[in-house]
Amino acid sequence: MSISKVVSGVEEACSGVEDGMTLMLGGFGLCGIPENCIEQLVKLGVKEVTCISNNAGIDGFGLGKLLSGHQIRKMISSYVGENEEFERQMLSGELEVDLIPQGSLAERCRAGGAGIPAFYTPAGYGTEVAEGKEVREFNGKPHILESALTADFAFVKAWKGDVAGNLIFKATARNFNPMMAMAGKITIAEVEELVPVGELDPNEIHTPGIFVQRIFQGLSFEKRIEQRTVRPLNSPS
Amino acid sequence: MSISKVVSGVEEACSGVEDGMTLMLGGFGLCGIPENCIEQLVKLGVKEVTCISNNAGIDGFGLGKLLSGHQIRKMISSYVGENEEFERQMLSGELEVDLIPQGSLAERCRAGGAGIPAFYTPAGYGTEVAEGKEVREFNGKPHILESALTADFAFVKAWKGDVAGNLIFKATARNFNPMMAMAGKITIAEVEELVPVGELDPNEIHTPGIFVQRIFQGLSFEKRIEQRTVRPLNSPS
Amino acid sequence: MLDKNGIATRIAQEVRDGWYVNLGIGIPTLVANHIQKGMEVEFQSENGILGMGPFPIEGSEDADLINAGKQTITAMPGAVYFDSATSFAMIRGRHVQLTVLGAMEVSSNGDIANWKIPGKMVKGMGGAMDLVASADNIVVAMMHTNRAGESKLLPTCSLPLTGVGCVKRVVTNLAVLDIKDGAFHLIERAPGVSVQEIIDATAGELIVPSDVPEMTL
Amino acid sequence: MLDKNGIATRIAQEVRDGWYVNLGIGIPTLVANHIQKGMEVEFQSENGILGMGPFPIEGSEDADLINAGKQTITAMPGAVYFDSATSFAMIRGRHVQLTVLGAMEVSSNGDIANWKIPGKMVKGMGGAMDLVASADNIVVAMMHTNRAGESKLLPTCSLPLTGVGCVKRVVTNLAVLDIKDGAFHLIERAPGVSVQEIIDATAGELIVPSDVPEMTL
Repeated sequence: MSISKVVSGVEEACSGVEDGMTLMLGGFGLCGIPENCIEQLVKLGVKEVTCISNNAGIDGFGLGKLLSGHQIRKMISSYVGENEEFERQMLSGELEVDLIPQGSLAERCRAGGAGIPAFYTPAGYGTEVAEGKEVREFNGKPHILESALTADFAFVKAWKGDVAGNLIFKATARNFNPMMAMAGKITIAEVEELVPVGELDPNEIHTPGIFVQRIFQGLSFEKRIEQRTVRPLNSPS
Repeated sequence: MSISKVVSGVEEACSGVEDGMTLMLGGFGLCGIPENCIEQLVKLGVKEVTCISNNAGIDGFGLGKLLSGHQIRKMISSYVGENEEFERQMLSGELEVDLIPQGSLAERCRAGGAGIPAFYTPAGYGTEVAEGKEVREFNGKPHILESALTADFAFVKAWKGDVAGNLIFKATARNFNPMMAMAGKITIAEVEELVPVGELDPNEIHTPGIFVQRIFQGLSFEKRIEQRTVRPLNSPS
Repeated sequence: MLDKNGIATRIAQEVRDGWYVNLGIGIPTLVANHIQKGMEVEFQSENGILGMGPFPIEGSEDADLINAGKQTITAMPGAVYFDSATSFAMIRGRHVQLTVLGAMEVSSNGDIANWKIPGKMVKGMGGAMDLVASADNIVVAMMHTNRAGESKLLPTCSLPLTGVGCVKRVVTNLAVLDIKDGAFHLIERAPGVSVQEIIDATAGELIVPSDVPEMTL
Repeated sequence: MLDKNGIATRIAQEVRDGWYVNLGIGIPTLVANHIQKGMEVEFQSENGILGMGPFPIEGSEDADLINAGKQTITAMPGAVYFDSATSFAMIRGRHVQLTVLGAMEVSSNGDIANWKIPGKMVKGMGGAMDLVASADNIVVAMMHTNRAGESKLLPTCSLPLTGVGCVKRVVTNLAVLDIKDGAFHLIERAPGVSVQEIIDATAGELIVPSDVPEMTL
């Protein structure tokens, strides 16, 4: 009999999040971010948290909301443009920032979830990123040792999810969500559509429910677009 | 415009395989093995190959066929029971065998395809598997350093595949196939159903076509069952 | 004294609501049949399924749907398939709460040997080394003695190891034993088995409390 | 002298049939518009798509379908979506044949800087460090000089590096240059640009052959 992960809503989902914790948040830019949980974190007013997220949202949306409330002590990200308040807090020293290559960030989350404490990658060799890290040559090429990342809570956003916590993401909204789901001690999934067990094809699931501790039907997803680029009707592709 | 990977059949697919090469073969037991390509390797009579495969087939089927023709110099596997000829060749020293933990085998293939030359794992610490390998403690627990595996050719078997080389596997026939597809310098996919591009949902693909160099419609899949376990009709589940 | 199903029945009592469980080949596989009704438990098979169900109805078996013992199986509602790297990410990453596996030898410091008899039998470790290196709860299911009547609970393993210091609990046809501080601790006797029989069949150091309850099955 | 589209047109000539190509933000993105018709090429965007198509028809844009520049896009027939770990497995594992990206500075030994101006601008490296550390073919697309008129082709980079010794070719508004043996090698002039103009705009060591053909676009 499958293990139910359903909680009543975002309040129950986010219970237990405390000041000073390390949180992972899925998404790339504003695409595939856990909007409901971010709202709740703002409401809860948790402080001094470390956020692991590829980006930091934009001013006034996504993680930008936590930033403007000075709730974040440290960000671990790969790209933090598009956010003036972020830049201000970083340059003034209010916010600690650890910038790491995007591929290393993804792989470090996966490693954290997969019980691999460390691995070697060529990314960042010879740059600031390599400072203080072990360098070793493999096949005549220098690599640096990167360590696993885990989090007290991981917040992910999926398209469909079932009661057992199995998740399917849509298009490029998948991005960091599957790895962060693996790496959270407690992983919370908010989904656009929550379905009974048996409705998802077991062959089509992206994140197995074993990685998810709590799941709920998200509400009023805004799904904001950062760069709306279009071509006119009847234009050649 | 998508990149076509289609070849005419198993002969063209296996062209370029030479004596002494390292080959990866997907499958777990006889489930999800590249039957057509194995037949062709027997026909080609390539010798002294190193085979990386979780299992070694059974007497007279799967890799057992390459074994009985003494085509294999070395096997890299995790479990090789169910095969008397294998055991005979190994104990007599005709066949070199490198047994490694199943999870390390899967991860080493993935690492090979993902440009990660080495990683740490707790599996095998304190056992024969750790002999000659670096040991390092992380979080107070000893881990061993495992290196990436790659192959000159990787042979995988999928359920559906499209012209661009995108693959979908069925149920537990997925097993090692996706990681080996990543780790082959040339990856050959034989599929039960070859479809035009656009027929597979881009959200449901297990192995992106970028990892596949050649694809063809496989013929007369036997899909033998090793342990046929059933319960009678009307039995309680 | 327990038969194989008895051992499996006793091990099923170790399973807690909400746990993901990996069952090895042999006696461990039988544990699935003895889980308390209504309990939310999912079985992982390391070849790539979570939510493994019973054997298929005759005629509906599918060559593409097997467990780690290569047996044809079914999938329960809510099941999911995945590749071997993801499967061992679950195991190595400690997402599976309980591992039950067989053994040829277990030592009083928690070492386990179950994959090789030098010069005689080399089937390979399969997923066992990953499982024992990572699981928080490892229960060994085995006969207390081998076919020659020799104890399989030893001061040190004589066979090549599968893992070191990892086994927490052993359930045999004679007893339930915990391993801690370098010794076996007798926890329960199998029905009709005396403490002396267990002492006689255990080669490794055995701590016997004053009261050793009989299992309730 | 080339404009941005001119640079993109010239870089499109570097693309070979059957290649997977990653295009960075800015000028590199434009390369997609200039690929020779009928060529089998697929564009990878590191946020998780292979087979990226043009921008969507107005009104059909999807917040869940974007490229690494966060622009709404479409998917071509044969496209596939994947997670970020798989995306960088493709990149790190050298399955992508060509990477085109912008730069603030390039040095004559192939170093590149494009992610940080200390004390002023820190947007982060995004996927650039993974891309330059692994790609076999890295082409930099940029203006030859910055807004202050200073050369961006230097003996050594002054800004924090993105990667070391990795850039093979640079295409600017003035020229195509290869990097080898610690120097820039002038390969082609942009239409109407003299060799002397290129020499004047290049701060790093520049090797000029006796004949420097003009680009054919």
